[in-house]
Amino acid sequence: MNWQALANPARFKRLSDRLLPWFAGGAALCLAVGLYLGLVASPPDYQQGDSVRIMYVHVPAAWMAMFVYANLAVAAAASLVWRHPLADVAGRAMAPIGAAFTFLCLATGSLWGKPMWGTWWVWDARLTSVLILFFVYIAYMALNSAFDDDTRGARSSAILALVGAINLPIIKFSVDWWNTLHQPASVSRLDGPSIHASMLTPLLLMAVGFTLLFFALALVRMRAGLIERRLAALSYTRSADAGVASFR
Amino acid sequence: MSATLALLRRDLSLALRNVGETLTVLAFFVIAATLFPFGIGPEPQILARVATGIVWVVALLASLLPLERLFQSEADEGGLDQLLLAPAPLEALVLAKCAALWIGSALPLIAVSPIVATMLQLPTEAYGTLLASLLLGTPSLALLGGIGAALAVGARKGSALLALIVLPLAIPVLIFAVAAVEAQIGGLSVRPHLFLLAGFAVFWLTVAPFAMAAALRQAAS
Amino acid sequence: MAEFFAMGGYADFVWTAYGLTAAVLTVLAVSSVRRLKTLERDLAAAADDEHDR
Amino acid sequence: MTGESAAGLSGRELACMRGGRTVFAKLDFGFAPGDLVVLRGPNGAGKSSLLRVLAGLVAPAAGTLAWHGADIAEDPAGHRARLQYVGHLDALKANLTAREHLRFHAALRDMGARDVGGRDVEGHHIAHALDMFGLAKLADRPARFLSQGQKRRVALARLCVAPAALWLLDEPTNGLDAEGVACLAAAIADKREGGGIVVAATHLDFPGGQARTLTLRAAA
Repeated sequence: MNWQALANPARFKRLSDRLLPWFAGGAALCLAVGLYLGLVASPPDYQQGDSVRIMYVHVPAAWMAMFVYANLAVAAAASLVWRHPLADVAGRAMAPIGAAFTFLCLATGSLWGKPMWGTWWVWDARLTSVLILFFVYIAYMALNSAFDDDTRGARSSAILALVGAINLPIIKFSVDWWNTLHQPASVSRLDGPSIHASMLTPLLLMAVGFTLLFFALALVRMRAGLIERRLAALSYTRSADAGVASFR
Repeated sequence: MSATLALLRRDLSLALRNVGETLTVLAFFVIAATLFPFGIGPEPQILARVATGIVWVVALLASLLPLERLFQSEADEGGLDQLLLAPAPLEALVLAKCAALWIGSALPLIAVSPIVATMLQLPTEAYGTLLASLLLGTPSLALLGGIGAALAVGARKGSALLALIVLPLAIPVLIFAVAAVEAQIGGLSVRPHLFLLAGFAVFWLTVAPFAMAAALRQAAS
Repeated sequence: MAEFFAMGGYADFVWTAYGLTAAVLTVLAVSSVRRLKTLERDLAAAADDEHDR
Repeated sequence: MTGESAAGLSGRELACMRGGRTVFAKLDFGFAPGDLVVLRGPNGAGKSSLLRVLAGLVAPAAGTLAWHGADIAEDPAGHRARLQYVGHLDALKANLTAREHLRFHAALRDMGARDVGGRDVEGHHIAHALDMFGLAKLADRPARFLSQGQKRRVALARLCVAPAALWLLDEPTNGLDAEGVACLAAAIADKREGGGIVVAATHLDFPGGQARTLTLRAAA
């Protein structure tokens, strides 16, 4: 497998043409069944009533926020170690998707919290950690687009992504600890095996659907990114026959 | 080693000759902290409750101010190339720059923090812990700030971008620094918190030089 | 059916959450695909240009 | 010219990309000890980029760069230690004097460690460098009070405070008066006599004696 060749838009198009229908189709199927099971077939919670159905988007969105960041960190490492343009393009393509899922996790968490806590925002340990993750995504995207030279932006933000990746567990630990210091355990009761299968199935289906959707979107955006690079290069190659004229 | 020390000495003597810059940071620190009594009222009990948090948050914001120039000025003047081409490892040289930054701007800030704490009615028994938390916490901020400054070399939106990069990563330091002082006020042991702050400093001491060096190398290419 | 939409009294929160999710993801998907289409057209045009020379 | 001499600095099939654009490609050369090589070519032809590649600041997009036949990518620290680079910027701090700049540079190039037998070797080198570039009287004046040409002299005087087998100079005569150019010419002649290689990018006539010329074609 020639990785360098994948940075070629035409090659990548062939690969993504083969994969995209499966990802998009799978995402549509999983999300459709997941939505039906989550909104219709699953029982309301005995305490939270129908508001618990927000869980089926909130929790998968939270998983995606972390999953996409993990992908971002891998792309960042690849970008720094192998200096592969595909990794640069991947980072730039994935970050907005991750930020979108992170935002959705926060927004749906707030919408779930209002009826449960009686307020739109509580400094719950999980929500707070996700909020900080959202800030890291924003910093990544801001840094990525802050340079005139795209490669500079990609490399700089890749370093930030890695620094963030090693720091996020520390942030998570700190916020959890800070939270127990200031208020009793959080309202969320999603931990452990107590969750019933009729709820777990739609939850997992939505999560798989989101994951496939992420892959599909990432492929589309990476393709766009590769074409963008190619176009930028094309505007120069007309004069690329520079070199030594003479050396005496 | 001598190159690293020479860089530290040079940056410190530059800081000494540009005292104005340090004074500006200190003035920002004091003025920003003074805003809080106007914002939340001058009642001593309320102020005493939030004093630690204010001192730390404002110190965090003030520590952002000198970052923009840290590596950007080197890049603008051409000195960055000379640092990159020095035979000494770049990781050691950037550490020297961070050390100079800490001595030149964080230490003065720590020195005036008792004044700010007095104005904010911090309980007397907490001063020692406040100073200890600042002494142990600000090295992490200087190193984190160094990462941000190195990443942002040549970027279009300098200062706002730096805040965006550095502040989220600084939250653990803030949490445990404030917790240390509150533990002191609450009559609990402060040692675990201070140990943890020292741990963060060691952590960033090992991570930051590599991140900064990598960022600067690619900034020059 | 009305009972389904009422969501046991939590209709505002549940449907806003789902609506927002659908909206954000749709906007992301549509804008990504649109940008790809535009860029593919530009690339084809640029390639033609190159060919003509 | 290529390949026949392993001594010195040689490039093979060198290429440089900046921002997705090819600056130069398929560049072959061999610079021998004692050579003065003048890089020529119009603006944008890649003179500065080539110097940065030679310095190891920019990795070549393709090809190899070798010193005495050994790939410099294998030993970047060793390459850094053997070269001195003067960019088109002077790298001066407004509040430091010429002497302080040179003292710092000597320390940065790790000269401080070579004080043998308690003699101030470093101070001797610095005094010599200041003399060489006619800066003796200006030595203790902060850089902000120096003229453009005087600043350039300080930047160039750095070359003489630490040993290096390879000098890379980007438009070194910029802002220099006739006397300054003569100082530079003498420094270059000295270096060449000692077997050093000097590579300079310029668009003007260049001092320093018999030179070889590498002309880069415009990329525009």
